[in-house]
Amino acid sequence: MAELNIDIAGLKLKNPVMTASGTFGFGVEFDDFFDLNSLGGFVVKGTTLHPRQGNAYPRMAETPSGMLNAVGLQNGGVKYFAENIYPRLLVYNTNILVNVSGSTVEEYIACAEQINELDHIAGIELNISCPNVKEGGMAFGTSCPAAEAVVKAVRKVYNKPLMVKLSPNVTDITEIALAVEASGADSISLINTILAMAIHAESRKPVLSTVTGGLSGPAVKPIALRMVWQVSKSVKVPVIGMGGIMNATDAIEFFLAGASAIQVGTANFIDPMASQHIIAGINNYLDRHNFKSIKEIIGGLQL
Amino acid sequence: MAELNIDIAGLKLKNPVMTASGTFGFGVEFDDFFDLNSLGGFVVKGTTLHPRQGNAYPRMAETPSGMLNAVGLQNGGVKYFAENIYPRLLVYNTNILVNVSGSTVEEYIACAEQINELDHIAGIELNISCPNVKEGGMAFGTSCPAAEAVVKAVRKVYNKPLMVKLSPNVTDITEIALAVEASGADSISLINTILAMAIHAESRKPVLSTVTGGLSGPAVKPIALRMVWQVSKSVKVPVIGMGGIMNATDAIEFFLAGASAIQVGTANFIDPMASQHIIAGINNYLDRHNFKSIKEIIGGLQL
Amino acid sequence: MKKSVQNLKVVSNQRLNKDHALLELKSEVLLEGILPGQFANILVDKSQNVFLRRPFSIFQVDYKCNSIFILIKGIGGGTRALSKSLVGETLSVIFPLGRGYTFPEKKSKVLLVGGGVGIAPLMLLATMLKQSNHQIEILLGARTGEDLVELGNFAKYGTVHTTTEDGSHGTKGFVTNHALFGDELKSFDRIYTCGPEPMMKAVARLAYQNDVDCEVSLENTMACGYGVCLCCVTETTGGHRCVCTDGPVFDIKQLKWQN
Amino acid sequence: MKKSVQNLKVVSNQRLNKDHALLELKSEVLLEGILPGQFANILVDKSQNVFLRRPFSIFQVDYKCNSIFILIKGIGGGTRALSKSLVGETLSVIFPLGRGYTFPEKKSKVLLVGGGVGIAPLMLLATMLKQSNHQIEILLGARTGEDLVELGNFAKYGTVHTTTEDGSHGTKGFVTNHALFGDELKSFDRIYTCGPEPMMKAVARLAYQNDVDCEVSLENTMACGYGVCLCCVTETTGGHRCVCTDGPVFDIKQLKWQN
Ligand SMILES: Cc1cc2nc3c(=O)[nH]c(=O)nc-3n(C[C@H](O)[C@H](O)[C@H](O)COP(=O)(O)OP(=O)(O)OC[C@H]3O[C@@H](n4cnc5c(N)ncnc54)[C@H](O)[C@@H]3O)c2cc1C
Ligand SMILES: Cc1cc2nc3c(=O)[nH]c(=O)nc-3n(C[C@H](O)[C@H](O)[C@H](O)COP(=O)(O)OP(=O)(O)OC[C@H]3O[C@@H](n4cnc5c(N)ncnc54)[C@H](O)[C@@H]3O)c2cc1C
Ligand SMILES: Cc1cc2nc3c(=O)[nH]c(=O)nc-3n(C[C@H](O)[C@H](O)[C@H](O)COP(=O)(O)O)c2cc1C
Ligand SMILES: Cc1cc2nc3c(=O)[nH]c(=O)nc-3n(C[C@H](O)[C@H](O)[C@H](O)COP(=O)(O)O)c2cc1C
Ligand code: FES
Ligand code: FES
Repeated sequence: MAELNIDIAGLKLKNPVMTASGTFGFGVEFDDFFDLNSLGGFVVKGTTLHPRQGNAYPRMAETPSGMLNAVGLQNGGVKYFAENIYPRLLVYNTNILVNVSGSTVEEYIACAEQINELDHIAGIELNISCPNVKEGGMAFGTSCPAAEAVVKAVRKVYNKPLMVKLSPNVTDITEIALAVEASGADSISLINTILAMAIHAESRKPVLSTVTGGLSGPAVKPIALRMVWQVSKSVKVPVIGMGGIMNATDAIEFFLAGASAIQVGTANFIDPMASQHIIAGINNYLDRHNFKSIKEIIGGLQL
Repeated sequence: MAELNIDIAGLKLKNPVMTASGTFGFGVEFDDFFDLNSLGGFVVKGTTLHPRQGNAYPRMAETPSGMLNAVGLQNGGVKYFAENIYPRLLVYNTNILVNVSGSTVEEYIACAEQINELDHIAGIELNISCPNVKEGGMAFGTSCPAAEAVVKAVRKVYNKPLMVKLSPNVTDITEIALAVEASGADSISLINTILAMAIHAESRKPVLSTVTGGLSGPAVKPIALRMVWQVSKSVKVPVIGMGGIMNATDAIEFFLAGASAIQVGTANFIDPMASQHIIAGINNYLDRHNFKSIKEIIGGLQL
Repeated sequence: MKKSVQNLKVVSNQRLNKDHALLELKSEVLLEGILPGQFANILVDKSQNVFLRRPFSIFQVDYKCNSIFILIKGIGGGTRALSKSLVGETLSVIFPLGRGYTFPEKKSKVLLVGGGVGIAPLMLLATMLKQSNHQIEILLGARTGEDLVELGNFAKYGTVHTTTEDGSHGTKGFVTNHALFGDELKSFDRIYTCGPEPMMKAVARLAYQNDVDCEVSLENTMACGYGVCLCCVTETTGGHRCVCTDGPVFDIKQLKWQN
Repeated sequence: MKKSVQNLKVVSNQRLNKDHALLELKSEVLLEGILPGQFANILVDKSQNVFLRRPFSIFQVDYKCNSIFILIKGIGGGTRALSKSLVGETLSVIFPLGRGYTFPEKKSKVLLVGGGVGIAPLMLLATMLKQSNHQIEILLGARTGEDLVELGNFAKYGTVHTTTEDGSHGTKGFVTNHALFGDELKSFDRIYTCGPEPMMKAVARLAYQNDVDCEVSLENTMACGYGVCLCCVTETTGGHRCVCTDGPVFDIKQLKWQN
């Protein structure tokens, strides 16, 4: 049994497998399936200052080896989260992160301040990359000045680990990563979904109510892997990789590319046990290759 | 039988189905499979001023619903093309375009000048988007000033239809499209491949000799469709859509999104007859829906 | 029963007509208390173009054999591949999912209205309503007589009526053209329906007009099936609700379907 | 024979051992003049993780039954799915592709060296060499005796020798440890080989040293299989050449394998 524990800039993970925001509900929905404490951590749903109804149905389109979503950050708002969801999370003994979004810097700040009060929340994953909301969202993640502004502002009010989640919808992801690092991010997670579109040929209508949505799943894995590699070579803070990870082999690829931890997203829909199989598979890989610790393969790509 | 012919800024296509550069050789390789004159047109291999050996093997990686390539524009150079390939193309009665690449603006110009001499070549597809070469290539397609410079320069020396092929590896594809249109492009084709990466977990090595390569195939279709939609709403010149088109339904989606013609790429590898099935399927769709001409569905997405 | 991911063995696959198949899937885990309207989310691993699981109503439960039945109508890649499952194969199934139909508290006269493959959840419903001795009328609609399946089994639980669009079986027209939707409708305590959305909306409208309770089972597209992706929402009086966890069965009063 | 995309019917699927299967595929189009070393590119439509076709040597041709045989070793998603093909199914196959082995002009003594599933192109080669009355020695290597298949059929065309890594059949070691690669090697006019690249390189080195002609069949990964994607190149004396059209068979003099 190799060592799986890893420290992500203050977040102590028992293993490098987390689950991704928007694909894991508030965690509690998985109680029937497995013991959540087996995870390195999980990131709960995108949370905003004010409640959001999200976008109209249909919000989902299946695509080759992937899917589009246009949920649009449906959530009860941070107050609702603190009062109604947070108490239910106290039973878990793993790292719980809240994924925070906003339309303005002020909203991000106000939301982060409230989460700062929640002792059992290990950190924030700052979502500057959601393609499914009209204002803000992705815009913060596609320009360096905007990314800097929001990260700096949140950094001021939030004392615990701050993970910043990048948008892949950019010409040069390393630029944004460097900007975010310089602005106080403790770690960087990527990728969020890729802006995409589906059309129903027979009805000649867009499949999604919002016309465009975010692509996730195995289809994006090669793109995510490339970006994780580029970013982890550019920044010093730890990188958390995601995008189409379905099994342990995929996860290993991300570690080799430079990720210190990974998040399992869309795979949860195909198999709610995916994260469990991935943890077991990573263990198996390390043993087979005689590695003593996950740390030995992080960035271990042989060029 | 609906009308399939369409005029793409001077290119008269008997139907809107072309085949994509780098996936169709010089066309002649398909003689065994079908009559090339059935196509609206075809784009031959990426051609450069000087001969290029391309990248070392391995140059290909299979990915979920797609593939990476890192061919790196292996070709004999424009002179070799003019002397050895061009004569063999004279027998075809369809639009043949040459896909032109270069490392410098001067190379683009010199290459375009030589193609300008070849009467039987209907147009140039200017590749400012190849992710698989060290210099130039994609760099021209990811910044507006660079794109403008190369398009303007080639426009000056090339008198026939000039199609400019965009890179999807950008934050805002419409910016580049507008720049290219303003610089004299007669039409815009997109998307080229998306920069991506594959790792072999067991050997801990990159699959490609070049580490990164270009992603194509159905995996990218939702991204391509989104970009074609964005671009066709922004520019006035005709748009030629491609990216993961495998069958007539996919093609119809691109027409609805605003493409005036489409190119079939990776699908040729899975089924050399793909373009033929697509032409038949478009016909069938138009008939079933009582459209008299392909023109009726271009940009026909109902919002 | 707690939801779980199970590998269920295909113990039989009966082809009912050109596009309907009935699968029997045996579980290793003891089945208990599955409610009508609950569904199973099934992985399709033999079709290249299918990525997500496909949801199917639990058509019937055989607690003696510890198996569930799934009625599949082949309409696309996923359903066609599953309808060709071979006996002996295993399928990865997440079940039971969602909230089922509710039962009337007192002895009632109920109308079950199924359209197309929407008849699927009604078989288990009819079975369980019959066990509580409710008076059951069953109205099944389809395009043609050939598309009507399992009429014999439905007849075990109540009086079966049919409508077909081409008139080849029962009343010609849609389900709402049937005489049951005339004056008699008021005599029912509750209507249960499942089928194409336009049909359910028409049924709901008439239920409203006649002040009859009515529960519908929605078929929104789903990514997860257990409440974590928020993709399957429907507009309710309480805002967006997930069809997979707050439904698929809804009381029409919860939905904004009045008009 | 002109290359084409055909739907071939699986007329038999024989399991040879735990991971090898032999498929017989029947064509509707008259087969003619298929050369040993030519290959077929087969679509895998029942495996979710396979996108591209998979190339396989044409193992044997039965012109009477108008069928080709494909020997498949299951190593990944594509080969495993194909090795489970059911009799009666059709497979989409592009063939015949590539340049095959060349034949000696005069009556010769030839050595066929196959490693693992690299024996596949050698069966048709042996068949055709035998028809021209060449003297044929066949050396087949594998990990264990159980991995050696079709020895009986090879024996029809020449003297069969074997090596296994664990010594369970024939000489213990690699093919190049066999006595045939000793002094006797010089007595051969030509060596034909196919197998894992390190094996072929070892064979080629000894062929060079002993000045024996040698043709190898490469197995580079392919996207198209017919010369349009330029993905399958190998370094040759004439620069990058496509294995799918300029090969898969190359004379070692064309390759940069001297050391
Ligand atoms: C809770 C629930 C229970 C169900 N129970 C059953 C059942 O018991 N038996 C059964 O046969 N089917 C049932 N369905 C429907 C079944 O899940 C779909 O037919 C199936 O997902 C289609 O998959 P496919 O791959 O065959 O078709 P696809 O290729 O995915 O789709 C084929 C066509 O149908 C359209 N389509 C598919 N699903 C929907 C949808 N939900 N809404 C609108 N358009 C759609 C697509 O846009 C496409 O045009 C149920 C659905 C739900 C949500
Ligand atoms: C011209 C030619 C003829 C062939 N003839 C036969 C034959 O007759 N019978 C037969 O069984 N096989 C033959 N092969 C090999 C066969 O094509 C591969 O085994 C097959 O493509 C693997 O597909 P898969 O989906 O099962 O495995 P994959 O899942 O694609 O691969 C499994 C593992 O093998 C590795 N791998 C696969 N192919 C290659 C390769 N070409 N080079 C290096 N590593 C590779 C992958 O990286 C992976 O680790 C031939 C190949 C070529 C090019
Ligand atoms: C249905 C759905 C909802 C999502 N919601 C969020 C969200 O609220 N916040 C966020 O940062 N990312 C969200 N994501 C993105 C994922 O967390 C993840 O970044 C992305 O899906 C790529 O990983 P994957 O391919 O493994 O799913 C969502 C993804 C999906 C599919
Ligand atoms: C093997 C390969 C080689 C390619 N070579 C070129 C090229 O030389 N020039 C070019 O503009 N595009 C090239 N492309 C990109 C395609 O023309 C096309 O833009 C891209 O593959 C997306 O379409 P598809 O998904 O239908 O393949 C190549 C693509 C592949 C797969
Ligand atoms: S399908 Fe995911 S929440 Fe309902
Ligand atoms: S595999 Fe495409 S050129 Fe050889």
